[in-house]
Amino acid sequence: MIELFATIMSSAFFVTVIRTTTPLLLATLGGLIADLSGALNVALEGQMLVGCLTAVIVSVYAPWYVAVLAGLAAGAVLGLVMAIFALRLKADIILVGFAINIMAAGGTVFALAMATGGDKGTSINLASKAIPPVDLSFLGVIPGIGPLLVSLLSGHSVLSWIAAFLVFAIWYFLYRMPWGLWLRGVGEYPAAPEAAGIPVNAVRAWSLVVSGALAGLGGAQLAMFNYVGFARDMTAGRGFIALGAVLLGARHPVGALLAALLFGAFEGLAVVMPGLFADAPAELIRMIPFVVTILALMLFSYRAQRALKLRGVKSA
Amino acid sequence: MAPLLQATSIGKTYPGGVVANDGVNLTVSAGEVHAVVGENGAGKSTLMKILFGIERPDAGELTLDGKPVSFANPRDAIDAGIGMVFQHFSLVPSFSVYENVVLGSEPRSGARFDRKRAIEEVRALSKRFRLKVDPLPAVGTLPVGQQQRVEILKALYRDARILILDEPTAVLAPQEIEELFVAVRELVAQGRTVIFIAHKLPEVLEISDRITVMRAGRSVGEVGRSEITEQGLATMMVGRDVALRVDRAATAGALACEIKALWVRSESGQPSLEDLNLRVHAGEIVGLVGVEGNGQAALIDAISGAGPMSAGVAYLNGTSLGPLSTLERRAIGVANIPEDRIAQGLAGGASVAENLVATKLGDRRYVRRGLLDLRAIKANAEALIARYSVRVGGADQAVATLSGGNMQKVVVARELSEQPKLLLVSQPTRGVDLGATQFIWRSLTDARDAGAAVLLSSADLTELLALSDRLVVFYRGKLVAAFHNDDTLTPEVLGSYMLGLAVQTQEEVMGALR
Amino acid sequence: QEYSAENPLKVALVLHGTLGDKSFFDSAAAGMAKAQAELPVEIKIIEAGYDKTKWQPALADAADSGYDVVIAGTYDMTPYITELADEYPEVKFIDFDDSPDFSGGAYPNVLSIMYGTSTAGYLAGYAAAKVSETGTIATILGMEFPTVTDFKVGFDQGATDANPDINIISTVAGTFSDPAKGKEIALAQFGQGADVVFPIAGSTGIGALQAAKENGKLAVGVDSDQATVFATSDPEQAEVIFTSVEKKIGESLFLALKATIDGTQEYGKRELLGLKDGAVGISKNSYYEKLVSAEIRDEVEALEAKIVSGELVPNSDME
Amino acid sequence: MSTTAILARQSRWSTFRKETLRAVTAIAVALLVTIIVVLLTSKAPLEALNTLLTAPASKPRTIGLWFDDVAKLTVTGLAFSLVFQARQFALGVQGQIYVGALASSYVALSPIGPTFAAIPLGIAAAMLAGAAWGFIPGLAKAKLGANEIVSSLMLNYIAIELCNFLVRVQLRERPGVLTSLKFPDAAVFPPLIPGTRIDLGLILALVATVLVWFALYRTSWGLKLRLVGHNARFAEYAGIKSSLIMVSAMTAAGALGGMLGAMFVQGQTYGKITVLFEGGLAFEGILVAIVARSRPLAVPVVAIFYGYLRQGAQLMNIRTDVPAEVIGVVTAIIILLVSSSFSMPGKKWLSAQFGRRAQPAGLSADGAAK
Ligand SMILES: Nc1ncnc2c1ncn2[C@@H]1O[C@H](COP(=O)(O)OP(=O)(O)OP(=O)(O)O)[C@@H](O)[C@H]1O
Ligand SMILES: Nc1ncnc2c1ncn2[C@@H]1O[C@H](COP(=O)(O)OP(=O)(O)OP(=O)(O)O)[C@@H](O)[C@H]1O
Ligand SMILES: [Mg+2]
Ligand SMILES: [Mg+2]
Repeated sequence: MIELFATIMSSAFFVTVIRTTTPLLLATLGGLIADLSGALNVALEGQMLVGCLTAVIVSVYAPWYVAVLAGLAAGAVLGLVMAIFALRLKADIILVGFAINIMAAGGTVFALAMATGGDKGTSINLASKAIPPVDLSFLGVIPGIGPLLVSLLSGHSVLSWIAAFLVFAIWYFLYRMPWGLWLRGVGEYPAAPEAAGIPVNAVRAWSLVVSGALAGLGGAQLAMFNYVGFARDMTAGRGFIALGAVLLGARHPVGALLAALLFGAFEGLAVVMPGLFADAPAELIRMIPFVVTILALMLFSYRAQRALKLRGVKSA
Repeated sequence: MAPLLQATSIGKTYPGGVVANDGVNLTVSAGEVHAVVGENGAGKSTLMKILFGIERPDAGELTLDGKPVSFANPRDAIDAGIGMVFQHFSLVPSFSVYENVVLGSEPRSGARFDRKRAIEEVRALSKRFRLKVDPLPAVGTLPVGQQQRVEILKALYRDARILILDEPTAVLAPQEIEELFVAVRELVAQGRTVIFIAHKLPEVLEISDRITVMRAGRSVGEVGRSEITEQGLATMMVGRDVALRVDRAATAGALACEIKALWVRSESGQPSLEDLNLRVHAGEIVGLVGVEGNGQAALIDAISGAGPMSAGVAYLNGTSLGPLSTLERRAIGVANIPEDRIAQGLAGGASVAENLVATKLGDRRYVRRGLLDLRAIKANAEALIARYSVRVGGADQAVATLSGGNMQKVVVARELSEQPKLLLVSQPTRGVDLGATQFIWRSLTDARDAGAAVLLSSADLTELLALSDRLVVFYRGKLVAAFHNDDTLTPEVLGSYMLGLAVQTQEEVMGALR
Repeated sequence: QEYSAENPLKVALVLHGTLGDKSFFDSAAAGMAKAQAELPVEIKIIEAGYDKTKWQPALADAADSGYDVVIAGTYDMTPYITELADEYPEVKFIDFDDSPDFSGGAYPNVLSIMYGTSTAGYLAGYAAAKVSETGTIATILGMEFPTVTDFKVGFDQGATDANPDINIISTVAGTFSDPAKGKEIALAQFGQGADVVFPIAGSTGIGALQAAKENGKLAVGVDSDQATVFATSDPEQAEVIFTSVEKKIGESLFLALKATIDGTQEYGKRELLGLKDGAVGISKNSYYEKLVSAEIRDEVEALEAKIVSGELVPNSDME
Repeated sequence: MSTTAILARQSRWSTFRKETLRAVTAIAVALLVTIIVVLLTSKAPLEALNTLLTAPASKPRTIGLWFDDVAKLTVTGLAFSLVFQARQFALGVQGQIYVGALASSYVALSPIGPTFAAIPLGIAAAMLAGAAWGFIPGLAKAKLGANEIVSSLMLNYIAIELCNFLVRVQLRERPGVLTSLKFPDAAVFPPLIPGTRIDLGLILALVATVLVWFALYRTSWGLKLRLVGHNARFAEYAGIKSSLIMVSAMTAAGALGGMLGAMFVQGQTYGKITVLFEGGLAFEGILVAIVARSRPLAVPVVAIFYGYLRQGAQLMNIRTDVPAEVIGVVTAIIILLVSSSFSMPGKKWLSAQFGRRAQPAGLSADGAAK
């Protein structure tokens, strides 16, 4: 137990958690935008996966940042596809989401095989690039806390910093900018913004595009930093975890950050614990995050529920 | 002078085949208050939705300042200087008042939403047009009356030249209506034009300059206020002559419902009803007077079981209601016509028949050993549809496709189909047309004469005065006055108590509380 | 019966997964490619995918479609093979990496090929323990079933024989397709002092190899000579894989098909192929030479000889 | 009034016409896309298409596979329909399948296994386990307002890990093997048509269909459930315990999911339990339910068509050179196009209440011509 505690407190573990959290966080923010606009984006998984592959393939021929942008763009395109089918063609958005996931699962492998000349599993025959870590070792000169700061803050992916910034940016957008007001209005009660002359469907469409873009960005991080390269189904359910994180995070950017961190931390734990408790059944360890999520969800929603009642808001 | 806004031979058929408008003409000239009247389902709201670009007409044309226009969406209409207040509000519940007002045309500093300016502008606006409302709270927490002011502010904020008000008075207390009219006159004085829909003809005659009458999707005529009487208008609307008169209860019966020291506290703890003592007798209607949100609703909810009783007791014929569930209360004869039919009184997606039986799922006539008796349910529906002359395609049509007047009939029919012992009624004729109003009033008095004790809450003082045998006035959760209803009692008197300008002594109250 | 280019032996390889795992299935497919090139055969590779409900249908469909030989592998498929073997007696089945119970002359048309992977695993484990400087080494299992654990059983035994107080960290990833997770696991194991990692976990393991590369640790490849796989595309990666535990599925299948065509292959029996049959082994390539000192290599040679001679019999999960 | 009635009837008829027309065109376009994709990826496109379109019905064995899918798709479709009609978006069928399968496996491998009671008890145990798994998110939502999408998704993962664990340490045939022993014959559903996978499951599915339909449209519970689905506030006002209904709906759906679990492991498909045996079929129930508009009687019909497509694609993958992944892409495209003409129950009514602009009136002609 002490051992475990020591590990968790170690700066190495902190770094691991940041790394495991970043892709989740980006996807979660994507899910948040869509959810707040009233369009549940269950396609995060697929959008991430396509983001992964696109980033990897592009990174072979272009600098890393171009690859990252490519991953982002790929996700955005899928978001647009969702918008077209769900909003224009009135298909059910959950179905569209699942369809996109299925398509991504197959499509990525197919595309990978094309790109690598027949490799259907991994991109190890492609010399793909990585996102450079941000080196803050100069902080070391700071007397006393310097080394600690370095061990905590140095070496993270650029996208980790960007993701952290995005939490703030999205909060600012949602609660400090007119379009954020529009977006939340559209999500909560479309009749009002429509009567106010706001193009409801356009707002939803944009949210879906941005949502996909963020998921794609998460994919880029996963395939250019957490692991450098692509492998079939490498997102391994992270998109769905993100979906959970959105709601667990009480549909608020900061909540999303905390929820993503929680899941990230558990991903980290599930990795270190077997090493510490050799005889603890792996399955049960892998179960912990989901159990805790449910418990946390219950707790939060209970408090949220009461808060809402206290504010006396009727629609809930 | 040239008409400002002209609609000629507008036609509109909804998907589902309802012909809502069928060759409607409307001519509105600048600076006038133009009323549009007609029965429920006559097509007024549809016409307005067309003027505001929510619905697109299948036929006909619109001209503004003599130039033909067509609105693809509300934005176009707004840009053309048209504003609309819907009869079913379109406000985002969790947003604050000012956010709702400026939504879509927010004041900005750079890319930022300038909240300060928004709040100031809303304050200024509400001062200028005498529409008092605090910009800060979430609209979901406001009473309907205030929500509507928010809606009007919304339109004014986009400084609409033409303001459409779809049944604005339906939800207001007399004083509020006066305030509204003041605001409307203010608007006209400032050169704006108002299109005004209402079911209450006295209001129409008071505020409007010209009146267009609609019937069954057609415009059947346009008259000036001076050229017509209330009776004439009514006849024109309904096609027959209608009189709104009902007779008081002959004699009140035995004590039916007794409420002792009842307190109701909201989640946040502050009381919405304080130490209420009230007795209702079989065969009498007790009117609950008060501006919305002063305790009437809390009382009704507490009795019906929809809301909590924090302290105190309520008996119906000796049985204490407190411990009983909503269903058990219904079983011993409590019936309830709720304030908001769409949100609370009906399941829009379900069929009329299902809605009519929804409160009787414990009843052996319709449910035996958990199984539905579809024949009985259908029969029940058809009987009630006929008895209450609900305009509907059939018992299995979805309620959501009915016009509100007919929706209300469905609710009333369900609640009165069994003779209740205690009948709770809120806003029974809100937004309901003359014919239907007359009909519903008759139904209520019939129930009373059959021995029901009735608690009637309404924002419409004329209605209260017409129906009630006794009236009690609520202010800030307290019962501040009680009256026996006689011809000396006027809306003005009630109004002064409603607004807390006057308070009765304990003796006076007791005097009226037998 | 004579087989020729005109009248080839019709062979179906049914994979209960998909190609591209860079080890198990790809190796089998490689064997088929070789057969295609050198033998009068007509090959069809069927990827049944990871949905288990579709495995039996895929196999049945193959048996039903007039192939002479139907090949499938592991205990996942054995029950279906035995069931179909009785139903289609004229079809020959090859069941690699697992075996039905042949007792009482059952399944005369089934050939089972098993691999003594633990024997090769033993050698790798021995070498790993020797090259480890920290005295801590690690394994990563995709999931726990014999074809996977058999590597580990031998590996652990070899390691402990090399260094009685060696510390072996082991983690079950629970997935064969999450390289990011494999990488995290390996990083954590390095964090706990390991300096050699042996991932037996498909593309999850590829992630672990990458972790070794980026942290200057050593790794043992699995199934095929993974150093050579990376040699061209990612030299630094190859640089840290000092050997691989090879399970030459493709080769053994090729030989079985060849023998079948020559008519020398017996069916209705189980063949356990080990080091001496060259069906398993550890890769001795330039990296092995470079990263493993001469004397360690000699000790390994000695052990290999002992195992081949039967003097030393490592434990095994393949009963 | 009578004219309104006529109009109503007219409209119902023509909406039906419109719906079918849209569905047909969607399927046509979907096929077109499929053909193009196959032409692009296959050397023998005609053979591939032929397989896709005819193979499932070609042999008893393949027909067996097809109807095995139909049975399973029907049950998961029913489970989703049930919760959707109560406006709950619980996605827990997958988890319920696993716990259900575990429960029935314990029965089948117990001393009861070889007895006649193995099948009924196995099914019962599975349904209980599934019901429990559906009850948890229901309760969490009713009592705490915990979003059921998340809790049910999490419970899926938990159930899968639970199955992995128990199979590995307890139910396994021999150490290290992640499947159980074959169940005793008495514990395995008898095939209705020998040599195919068509077994008791198909009957269970049909019975379930009728039961769910009956429960929804002929019992007061069902009416309450639908009223809650339409407007929970109204239900409360009418004295219906909407939270109770929510929970019971999710629990009932859970029982169906559990039964599906038994159909998997006790059915001809396996006749034993193994890890990750479900292969994502559970979620395809969402598609079935939505396309069937959550109407129980429509569910099996949709399942028959979708199941055919599913098997056709699978056989195309097995027999032709069309790569496996392309199948996924094709299926996805088909889902997109078919779903384009359908929507969640109640959406129309909602948009009506929100006063959103209704789709262009395809009926104005009939309407005006009255
Ligand atoms: N979106 C819609 N879809 C189908 N039918 C509709 C729709 N909106 C209104 N209707 C029908 O069109 C007719 C006219 O409706 P409208 O709202 O214009 O009547 P109204 O004059 O506003 O009645 P009320 O006095 O009750 O407001 C009614 O029969 C109503 O049921
Ligand atoms: N999309 C729709 N489909 C079917 N009916 C609709 C639709 N939209 C509105 N309606 C019904 O048409 C009726 C008339 O529309 P409107 O919006 O004017 O409400 P209303 O009933 O007229 O208002 P009131 O309650 O004042 O009578 C409403 O009752 C509404 O329920
Ligand atoms: Mg109206
Ligand atoms: Mg109206």
